[in-house]
Amino acid sequence: MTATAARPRSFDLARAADYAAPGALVVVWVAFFIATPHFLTLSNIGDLLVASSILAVLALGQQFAVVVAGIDLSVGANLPWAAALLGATATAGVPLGLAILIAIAGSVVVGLVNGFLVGYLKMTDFIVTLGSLSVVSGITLLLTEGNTVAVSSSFLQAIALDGIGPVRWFWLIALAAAVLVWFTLFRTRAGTHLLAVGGGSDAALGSGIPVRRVRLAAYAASGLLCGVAGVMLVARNGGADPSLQTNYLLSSIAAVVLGGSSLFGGKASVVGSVTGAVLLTSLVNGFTIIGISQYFQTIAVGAVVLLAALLARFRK
Amino acid sequence: MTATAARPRSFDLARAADYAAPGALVVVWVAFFIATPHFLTLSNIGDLLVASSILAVLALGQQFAVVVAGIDLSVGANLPWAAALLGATATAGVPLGLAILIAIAGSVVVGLVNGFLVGYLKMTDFIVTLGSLSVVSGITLLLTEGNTVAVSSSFLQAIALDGIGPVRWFWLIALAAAVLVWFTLFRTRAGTHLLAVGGGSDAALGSGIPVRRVRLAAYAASGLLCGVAGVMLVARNGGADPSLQTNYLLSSIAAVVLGGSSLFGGKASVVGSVTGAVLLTSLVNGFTIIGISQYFQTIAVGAVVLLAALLARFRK
Amino acid sequence: GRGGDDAKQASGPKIAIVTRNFTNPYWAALRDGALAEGKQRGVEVNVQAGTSETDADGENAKISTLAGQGYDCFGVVPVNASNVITPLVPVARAKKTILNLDSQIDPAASSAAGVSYASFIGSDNVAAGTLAGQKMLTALGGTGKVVILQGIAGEQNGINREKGFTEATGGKLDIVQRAPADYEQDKALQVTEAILKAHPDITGIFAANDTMGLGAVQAIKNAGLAGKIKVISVDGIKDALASVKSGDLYGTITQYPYAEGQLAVQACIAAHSGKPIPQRVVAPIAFIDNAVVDQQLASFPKPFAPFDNPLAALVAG
Amino acid sequence: MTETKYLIEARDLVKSFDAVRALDGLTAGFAEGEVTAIVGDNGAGKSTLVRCLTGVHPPTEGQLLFRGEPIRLASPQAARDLGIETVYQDLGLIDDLAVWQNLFLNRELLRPIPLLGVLDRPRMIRESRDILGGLDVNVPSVRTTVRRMSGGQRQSIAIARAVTWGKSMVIMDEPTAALGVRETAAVEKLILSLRDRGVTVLIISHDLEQVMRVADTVVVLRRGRAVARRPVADVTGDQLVGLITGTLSEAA
Amino acid sequence: MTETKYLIEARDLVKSFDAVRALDGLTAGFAEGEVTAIVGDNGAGKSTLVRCLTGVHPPTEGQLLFRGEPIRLASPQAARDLGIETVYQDLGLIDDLAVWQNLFLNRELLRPIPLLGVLDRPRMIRESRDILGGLDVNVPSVRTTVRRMSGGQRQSIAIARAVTWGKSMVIMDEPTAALGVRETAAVEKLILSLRDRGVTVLIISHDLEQVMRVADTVVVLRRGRAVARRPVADVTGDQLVGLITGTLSEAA
Ligand SMILES: Nc1ncnc2c1ncn2[C@@H]1O[C@H](COP(=O)(O)OP(=O)(O)OP(=O)(O)O)[C@@H](O)[C@H]1O
Ligand SMILES: Nc1ncnc2c1ncn2[C@@H]1O[C@H](COP(=O)(O)OP(=O)(O)OP(=O)(O)O)[C@@H](O)[C@H]1O
Ligand SMILES: O[C@@H]1[C@@H](O)[C@H](O)OC[C@H]1O
Ligand SMILES: [Mg+2]
Ligand SMILES: [Mg+2]
Repeated sequence: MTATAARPRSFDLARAADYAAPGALVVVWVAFFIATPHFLTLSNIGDLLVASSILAVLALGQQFAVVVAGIDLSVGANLPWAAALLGATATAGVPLGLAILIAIAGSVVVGLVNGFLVGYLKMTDFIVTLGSLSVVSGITLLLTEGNTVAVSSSFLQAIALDGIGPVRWFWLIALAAAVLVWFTLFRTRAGTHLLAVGGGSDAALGSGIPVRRVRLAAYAASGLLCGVAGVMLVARNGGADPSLQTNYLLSSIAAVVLGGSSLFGGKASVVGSVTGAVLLTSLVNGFTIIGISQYFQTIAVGAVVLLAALLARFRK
Repeated sequence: MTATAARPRSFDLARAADYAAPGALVVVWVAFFIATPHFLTLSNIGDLLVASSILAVLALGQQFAVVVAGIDLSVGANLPWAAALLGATATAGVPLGLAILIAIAGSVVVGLVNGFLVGYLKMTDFIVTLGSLSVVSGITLLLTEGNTVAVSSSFLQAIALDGIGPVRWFWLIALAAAVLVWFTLFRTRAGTHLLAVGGGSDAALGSGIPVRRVRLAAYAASGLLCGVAGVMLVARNGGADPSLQTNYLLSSIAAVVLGGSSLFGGKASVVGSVTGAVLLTSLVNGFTIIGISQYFQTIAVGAVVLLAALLARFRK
Repeated sequence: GRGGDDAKQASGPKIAIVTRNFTNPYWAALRDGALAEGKQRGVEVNVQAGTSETDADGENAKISTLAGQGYDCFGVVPVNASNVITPLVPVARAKKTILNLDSQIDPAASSAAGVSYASFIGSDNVAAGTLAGQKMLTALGGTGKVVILQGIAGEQNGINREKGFTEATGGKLDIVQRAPADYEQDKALQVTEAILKAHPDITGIFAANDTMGLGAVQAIKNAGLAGKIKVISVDGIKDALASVKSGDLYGTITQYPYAEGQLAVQACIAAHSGKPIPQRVVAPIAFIDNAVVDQQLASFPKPFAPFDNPLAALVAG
Repeated sequence: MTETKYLIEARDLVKSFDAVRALDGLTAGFAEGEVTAIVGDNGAGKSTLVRCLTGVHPPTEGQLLFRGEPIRLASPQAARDLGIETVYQDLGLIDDLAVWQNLFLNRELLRPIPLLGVLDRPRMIRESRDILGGLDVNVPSVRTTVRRMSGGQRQSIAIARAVTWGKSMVIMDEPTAALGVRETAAVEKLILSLRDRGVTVLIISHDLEQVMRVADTVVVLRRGRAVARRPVADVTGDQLVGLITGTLSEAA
Repeated sequence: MTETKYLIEARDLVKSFDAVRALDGLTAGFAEGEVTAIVGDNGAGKSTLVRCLTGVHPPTEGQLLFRGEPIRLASPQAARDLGIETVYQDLGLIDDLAVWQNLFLNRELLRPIPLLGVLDRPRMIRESRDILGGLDVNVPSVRTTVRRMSGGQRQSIAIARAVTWGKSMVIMDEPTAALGVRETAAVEKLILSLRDRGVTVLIISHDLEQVMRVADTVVVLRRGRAVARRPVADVTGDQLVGLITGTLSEAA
């Protein structure tokens, strides 16, 4: 008997996870829509998506670490590091384009170091990236002496505010990142190897995949996207804040996990991660518009995260 | 041929991990001893161990979540929650002993909820505890209206400062917790089941172990120890601060991982986790005494964490 | 003196100062002021900190560590009203001088624990909030809708500032929303954006610190409402001054942490030489708007206007 | 069929996984005190049947009877409570636990201290050595974790565990697949001695000669259904192959 | 021994794991173009030998020769580069990847776009169907992940992969342990056709009849040493059993 060819594609369970986060997002949006007329307006959703873009790009980076069964805690420091590099170089008179490249390169270096320690020295991902979180944060503070650095560039400001017609640049950056990551993971050989290393590193090694190099690449990719997010952060805030971004760190992992990826590796969902990022950002946005108080907002955000996870759990 | 009986015990690889963190600790202590005469004094080591106790108890709790291949992020909020409960009840005139029990019970409840969601509803540990981190933090803030509650109890203060002769109460509490956790994990049936569930939940289920209940118990135990740590925190801080303790959250996981436990579950090292906690605390203490600047301190702490992990990696 | 011998007096006190963190420019300025003053007066000053605004126990560990290291004088900025009391007990028992810096430590709990402070040197955060409220009233012509951006939940200085602002504007300004932004620029930006959707008609924002103020200003610019909404925040960090100068931020209440740091060192020296120091030294606060920002920038991080320093005479020479 | 007394019986069992019907209306009984072999192609549904019989999977449709009474097995523990022990195809060992811990998993021997559940480690270690010694199993030490053991060593441990605890029935899913000649012979001897002790045995095997050697009855599965049930004495190896592949057909 | 031309040869190989010497001075050669079977008790060191031959484990001591030349296999990729493919005892499949992805793992077919490494998915899916069809393997769909496949289905996929890519040598560690009658016959046919194509085959098996059916030469391992090497034609099953268990002894 030969392999039965024609099974409906929908059987592919791994893909179902892609639709849990979007489902939760729809529920949340509808709830906010019912609660306030100010939520589902073109302008608010536009801004909301812009606000989500940074977290989305960060989550896409985190996705690389997670897919090889790792975790990248260093984003909490790598993000302000890229921002500070951009701030410091731009302030020192380096042409903006070059400054942006330096910032991104700086983040890639952090990713490479993480990847080297995890991949080649086989150190535990959690500790490696926690250690580099601390080291990089210290270096950033040294660089800036703890001060925020203002970067007034009309180019960066335009990126944060403008777009092509109604389509904002930030959306396009996040979209481009998502498409690229999706393509890399699911349509290239490198992606297959990332999934294989995360799914079973012994088996991957046995098939000749250079497991160490693949791990290195995963963390480097996380660093790269973190650098891009850092530049976006500067564009949006008009400057660089050197302090640790624990929020972004936890949220980036949360977005990936809400999106349906397993922290045990081997599975990835690009749509999921991006939607996870939009979902988390929507909560802050929606609850702020509704105007619920500080303490209740904290409770509500947590409760919705739990509900979304529950929804994801009971997906088909 | 019958099972060869007499193999040297040292072959038991799992135990080797126990000695990596102590090894790193010795190296760090010796380094500080060489750097400054003020480090390895009786009084400083005494204080250092007191300062480590809260983190150690917290790490022992985290150990339970980690051993079942989980993670408990909620400690960041559960800790202030216990503290706030103690503060609120003590202020309201509840006798101190009862107030302490209420505080610990409150933390156990958080653990039970986490455990229910993870064990029975099979939701992802990371998201569940991240969600409850937020929810519990909000409830704590509501309870205290955001204010710090001073608890001036000479009993609690004595616990934080005094002891039996040179032996401080805090050490004894941490030691008792460690012995209990060690005994539970390695000398009771419950412990075997925890290790089994973490080592392979399908196999554990197949052997009839009530996997869901074991997971529930793991998170409840994490909550319990978190409650104890919360009471210690109040004793040491003279009151309850309702704000989120992200530091403790990351450090408790770091201590467990530095101690040699795998985040993929099934392995535990009590000695390791406690030493991990002492190690992390020693770094801050030592660098403070040496008086290196804060930013360099941040870098140095990260670097030493990386080195310790490297050492653990190259253990026998 | 407190049994201090003359030789020690000549060498000056060893001073330890512990604050919350150095990632907030505010505390970095306090450190710089203390270190500069120590250098100028030739005394040893060690400034340490925890890791965040709410790292109560991290700060405690620093105090405990330093307590055993032979410092003569401790200046402590608490994270909250009670966290530093217990670790200070051994310091008090050793009869070292303790100064309470910046934020008030609970007096009742302190005396119950046997800890007393030679002096409180700090600014009044309720007063800062009140001043901000008054300036906001003036800026808006006495009426209008405003929003408050709150700091990290549970952080006491922010709570006090909010309180002062609310009292000062009560019955006059309509506070349409109090929104948490965690002392973070990016979060303040995001939150302000959302608020502008629900309340496009607000004319003022009070941010509990400058970092959030900068985020709010950015959101207002992004929404094309520059000039229509006045933002006042607290701290007087350099970036905020620059923003005031460029006309984005309406004003900032500067609290001079740098001066606080200097005062702390002066108080330690005075106490060490046995001079009685005042129970309470209120560090200056000032409202910096476009009118005085140049002066302030010129004298940064010191106050641009002289203030009444009761310690100056004690350490003169 | 004659009126055999079944220990456990499946009626019209269906088990679907999404689009796949692994069991498709299977009816079969396993006679008390006998050795029954289940044979069938890869993917025929043998392991799925085992998992239904032992409470791992709830069946999508159909019924199970134990000693003639309808039962619902809510969990593997429920099956264990009936005295049914299983060697799963994936063995069900915990890699990071020692051999003795795996042998006594969820059957831990406790010290006579009430409530605390304190392990009697020396006794379990001692008894583990006896159990493995009795089964002729060659492992470096019962104190070693099973992680790096050879395929055969692992299988032997899993079998030893089931045999030790199975009171009414022992189910083995391809128990000798990874075993050497000598170990295989030992397991076969064991199966017969289980039967002599009155324990019902269910064994899945692709080795038809083994089936002929140890089983009393053979049940043939094809595509999720039981297509034949025959006393081993009445069937030849070639006939079995025909029944498995479907070239020979018969109502169950 | 006559002067056989060995494709790969192990000389005085030692492999220790802490206290355990899994290989203890093993010397054996595998003749080019022949089917060699390795037999031995559980724990004799067969899988460890395979892992040394394929670059997974660096040997503790001793030497490997490939076509008479000393080699060091730094990684599994190095063995693959020599045209050696392996079916490991644990199969080496990635559970969350689809059947076709596993078949083409690290052998992905790419579209003719330079540098990017873009997968040619349709072609790999198509060829996967052909490969499995040719081997008579019954899987629900090549697009399904292998996670929930039956033991036999998984083994078939692993074998199909090795056979497809093995140019000079295919090593199979107990390849038919989980296979049904029909599938086993298919694999045995395959082994013979590999030999006909000039591919050297190394097969580990506990099924001595199978060994007699497919192998040219049999190597017996006992406690980490090769204790005998015999042409299959010259040996009986009983003799083999004797060599394995050690009741019959002979220098290799
Ligand atoms: N959990 C599951 N999810 C999806 N499909 C499954 C699952 N378990 C089994 N299947 C499918 O059900 C069918 C029967 O599988 P089963 O494991 O029962 O076969 P088997 O008869 O034991 O085969 P083998 O002899 O190869 O072990 C197979 O097609 C398999 O892919
Ligand atoms: N990675 C390892 N770490 C420790 N011990 C090992 C490791 N791999 C194998 N061993 C030990 O080496 C010995 C030989 O194992 P190996 O897997 O080579 O046996 P085998 O001949 O393949 O047995 P089987 O027929 O059961 O598969 C066994 O005692 C096993 O426990
Ligand atoms: O910036 C703030 C500072 O002004 C205050 O005193 O404490 C809280 C800080 O975040
Ligand atoms: Mg099966
Ligand atoms: Mg083997």
